[in-house]
Amino acid sequence: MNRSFVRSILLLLAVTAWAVFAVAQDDTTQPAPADTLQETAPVAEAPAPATNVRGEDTPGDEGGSITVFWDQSADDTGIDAEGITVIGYEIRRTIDADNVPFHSVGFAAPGSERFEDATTSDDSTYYYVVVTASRDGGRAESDVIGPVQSSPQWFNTNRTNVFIIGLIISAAILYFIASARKGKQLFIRRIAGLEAVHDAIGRATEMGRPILYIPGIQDMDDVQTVAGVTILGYVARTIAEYDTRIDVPTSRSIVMSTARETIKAAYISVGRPDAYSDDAVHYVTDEQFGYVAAVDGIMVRDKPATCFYMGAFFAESLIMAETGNSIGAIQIAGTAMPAQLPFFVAACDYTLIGEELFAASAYLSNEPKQLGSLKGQDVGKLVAMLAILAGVGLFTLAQLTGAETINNAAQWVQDQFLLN
Amino acid sequence: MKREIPLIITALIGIVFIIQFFIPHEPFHSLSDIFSDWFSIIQACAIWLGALNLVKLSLDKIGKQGMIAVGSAVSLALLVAIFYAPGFLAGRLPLILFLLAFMLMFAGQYSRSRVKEDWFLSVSTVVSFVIIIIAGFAFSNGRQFLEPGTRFDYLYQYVYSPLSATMFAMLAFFVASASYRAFRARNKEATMLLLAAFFVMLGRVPLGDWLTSFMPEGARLSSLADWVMNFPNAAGQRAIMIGIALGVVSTSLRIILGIERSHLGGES
Amino acid sequence: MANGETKNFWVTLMAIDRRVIFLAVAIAVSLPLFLNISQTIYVSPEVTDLYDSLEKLQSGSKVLISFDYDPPSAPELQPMAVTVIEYCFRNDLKMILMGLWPQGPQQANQALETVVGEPPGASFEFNGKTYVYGEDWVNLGFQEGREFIIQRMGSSIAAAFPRDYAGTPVKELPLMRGVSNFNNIDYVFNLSAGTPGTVEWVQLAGDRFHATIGAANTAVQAPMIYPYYRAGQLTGILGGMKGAAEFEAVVGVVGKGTKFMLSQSFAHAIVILFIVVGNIAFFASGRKRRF
Amino acid sequence: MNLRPSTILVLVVSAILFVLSANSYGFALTLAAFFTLGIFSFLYKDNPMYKFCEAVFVGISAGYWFVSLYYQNLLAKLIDPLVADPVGSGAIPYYVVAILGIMMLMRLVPSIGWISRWPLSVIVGATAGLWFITYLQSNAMLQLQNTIMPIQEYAADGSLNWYQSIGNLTVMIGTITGVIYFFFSKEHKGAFGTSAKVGIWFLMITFGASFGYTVMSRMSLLIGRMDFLFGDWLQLIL
Repeated sequence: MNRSFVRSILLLLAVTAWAVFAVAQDDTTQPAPADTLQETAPVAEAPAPATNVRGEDTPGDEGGSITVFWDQSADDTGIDAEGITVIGYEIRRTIDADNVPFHSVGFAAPGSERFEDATTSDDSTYYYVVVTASRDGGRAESDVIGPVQSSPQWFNTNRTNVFIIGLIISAAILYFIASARKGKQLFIRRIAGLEAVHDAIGRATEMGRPILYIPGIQDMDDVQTVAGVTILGYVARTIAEYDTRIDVPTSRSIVMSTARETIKAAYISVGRPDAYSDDAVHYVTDEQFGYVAAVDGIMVRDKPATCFYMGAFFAESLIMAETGNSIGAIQIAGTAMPAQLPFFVAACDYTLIGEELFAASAYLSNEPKQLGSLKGQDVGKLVAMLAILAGVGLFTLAQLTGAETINNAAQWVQDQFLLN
Repeated sequence: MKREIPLIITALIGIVFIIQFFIPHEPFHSLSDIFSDWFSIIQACAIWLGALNLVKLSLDKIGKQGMIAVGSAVSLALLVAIFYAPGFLAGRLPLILFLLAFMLMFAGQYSRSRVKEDWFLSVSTVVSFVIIIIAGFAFSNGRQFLEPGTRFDYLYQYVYSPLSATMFAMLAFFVASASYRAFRARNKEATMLLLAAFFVMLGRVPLGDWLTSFMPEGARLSSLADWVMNFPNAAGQRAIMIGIALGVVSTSLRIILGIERSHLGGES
Repeated sequence: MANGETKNFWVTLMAIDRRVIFLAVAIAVSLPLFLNISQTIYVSPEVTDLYDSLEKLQSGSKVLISFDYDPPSAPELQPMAVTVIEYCFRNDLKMILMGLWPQGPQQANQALETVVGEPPGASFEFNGKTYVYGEDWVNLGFQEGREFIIQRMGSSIAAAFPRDYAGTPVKELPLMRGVSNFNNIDYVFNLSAGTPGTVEWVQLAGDRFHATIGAANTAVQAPMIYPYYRAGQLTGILGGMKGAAEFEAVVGVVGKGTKFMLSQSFAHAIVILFIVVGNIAFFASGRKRRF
Repeated sequence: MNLRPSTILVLVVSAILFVLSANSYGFALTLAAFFTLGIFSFLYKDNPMYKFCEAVFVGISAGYWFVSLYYQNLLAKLIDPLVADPVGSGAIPYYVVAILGIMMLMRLVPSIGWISRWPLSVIVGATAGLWFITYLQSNAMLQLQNTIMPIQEYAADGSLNWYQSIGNLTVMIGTITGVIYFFFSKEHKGAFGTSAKVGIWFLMITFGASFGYTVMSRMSLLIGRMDFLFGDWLQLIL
């Protein structure tokens, strides 16, 4: 049994102790006041009732919900209208129209024509009535409708379009991954800034100074960290050949172990496993500013010739880039955080913008899964561009010509991306 | 065991969340609710892990002298705690257990003092951590620990708030010095960035309208800034959003299908 | 020779100690705090839209206010929080306060205190009316779980927040009795400084559960949020301190947002000055790009 | 650091105990001001006071999360339900997640740290599943749907609304060229290359706007601190 194990057991012991402690403290519970539901007696002139009331099971849900539809009251003509002003609709329901009084389940604003009652039980049937209320206290009941029953569905048909689009993109990604794995060469365009990676490492070697590599401050579940660590693998292969020193401070312990394994693999792949040391990667702290302070300290002390920032960054981006600038390091950054990109673009020598970070990681790693995904994503982008061109073109044409069919076609294109 | 089970868990939970969106029927709804609660609890444990890691790391740095220092600080705090709350010993046994465990940890570290540098800072870190924990668990009315006036709230308002707010406020100075030294019209792209920044910065304060007050209402800097935000900015953000969305979709897919395994710690 | 001297001047200017810049910023920001110059605040459409959407709520409507920020972002967001709470009191809207950031509920309490003038306690008088905790407002506290909390609230708010911030079971609060999920919430107002924040509220509460959302954002976040507003996923945006000042202007309160705008003007002016001087020095010194 | 450890110990402990015991408002403000100035002192140069404040900050914030999460999350969501019903079938998920949570903490022990991959995979799987849908619908589909609109827009009186129409055209061109810039399957040459070039301009304008907003944000934070120092603490601003 090592010491750290004993320590952890003690900690757990303490945690359990708290649990018991805090639960033992009794809670003061307040008595609940009675439900107040006021009934307003119709004193004023009643508005026209809502007509054509329908009720049906809310489609595409998990049950427990009925949607009530109606046509607006004839007096529902806006809040500033002359005469009777409708201030809303009260939806009331009962389980037995003859024997049990109706009770309110909610209100709908003036001008609305539907209400979703999400408090039903799938086991009983309900009767509804829609009460139109006017500002002066007048009320008018619609016809009673029912029985209506709610039930769960097996597929939410409102979301068919999301399903199909998701399926198309997934299929494209999987297809390209499979073909890349079969050895098919997939073309990826040159990415400006990637050549600079090589030069920057060369510069550090010439100057005999270390390289600082920051894989962002997020954990391994963030896509950007994954890309950052992949690019680290490429950088590590190059430095293993040149014998340059690299320093990778991380803010997450899982990133630390992943980065260590990545660098180790790189040293092995160039045939120098003996030159690898775990010291290159070290965990600092999870705390954002504690981490930045430590990294700044490293920069000022070690004066790295080159700094890489590849991953997810927040406010610390500027502090790092500004400190790196002040020590005269070559800086290459890559992130998909839009708010931090301006600082990297302005303060670093090269910046991989947004998705370029992922593309660079695919390009450098040459892994089929990454290259294939990138291709699949490009299919998605192609669909997006075509949809915009087609939709906007058709809409504009429809407006110029006034043709109904073109407008319908444009509407169809647009509806494919509608959410329900 | 080390790899297969995590892969199965990932796939199972990921698929439930996707299916639940399309199939409202049970059991997917309840399953996704349970998994949401799990997420919340495990995430809390992960943050606890971060805090404990920090303490562990600081303890590693503290060394022999620091151990005595922190150990005594904790005992002293305990003594004061007893002094402040006479009923403390009776009602707060678990906390004392925790403190004892803590001190045992120090004792464990005591024998293997290594790095000596920065020990003072590490001591400060650990002591602050312990202080706020004691304040939160023993002196802040249990569950009502957030009520104004508790010790915990006190530490929040007068120590935590100023520290974190000032840390962020320092960025104002860095922004200024970065704009002086780094924001250069080096090429066409950088120039466009600068111009957009220029208009937005002026347009978002009354100063901008004051400078262009000779112009008609709709052509002042604030309207220009609004236009830039609503159209070119929205277009650029949309391009980035669409790109990132596709990136997230493909990575999620790879993770769920077990093609992407880097979160499990490297390949192989 | 003269040429050489000018060059030297620009080179010196470029290498100026950054502490000089720091000092200039500190003065530019502090000085206006002591001045009293009134500025006309132009209200942008996104703020008007947000205000209009709030105006549509009838008295008694339930507004969920999520405080997703911490003290560092308070200078920007706290004035908005104070204004929206005051608005809710004035218009008799019921408030459900919560936070996806741990510090959120405490910021909520501080904002209430600013509006009421004293710690709110279990009940208080405001504008001659008595407000009672649990009936007129509740503070649900904080829950860890990022967007999964919103997802959970979509099926049951009481499951996502079993107890309020003081440990009272949420089911025992009268205000929460008729509230099971987003169907019973009339408006969601989100004060956000990052992740989790507005993006998550839009993606889940808005797009999935059809809640009406208004967003108050730090200025850093705002540009990312504009596309959602353009696309109608948000009723409006309050962006940064300017947004706070505009919101105060439409609601008709004079708060910190308005007060700080002068400092903001000065600060922007000095940053612009730095950029201009920096660029002049850069070109005048004839420095080439460094690679 | 030439101070003897014991001296510093006494200083630190007494200072912090003072914090715990004193509730006086004036003292509290001075304490807050001390930490504010301590951090700002870094702007002059790195110094022990800044380092101390930094160390306190790291410890306090870790402890803050620790306490908050315990009461609001672990106690309310895990322990309460278990105490209320420790044997029913509804308790099973809570036992499972309790075990997963403990597995997470096992990372503190390097030799069995790998077990934390189990709870980690719950986090990763749930995030992947939820994001797959939310990003697809909110960031891709809805944004597309809203880019698809007629370019020309008419005012109420039937005349062309130039402001809006030019804006719509800009949004369309900017979105398409921006997406082209992020298109990796084709070399940026010819008309495609030109479009990509236009795309990068839009991106730069976007970054410029973000930058302008960020400056605004950061300056607000500083204004907030200055207001605290001169207003709340020194009471110089009325």
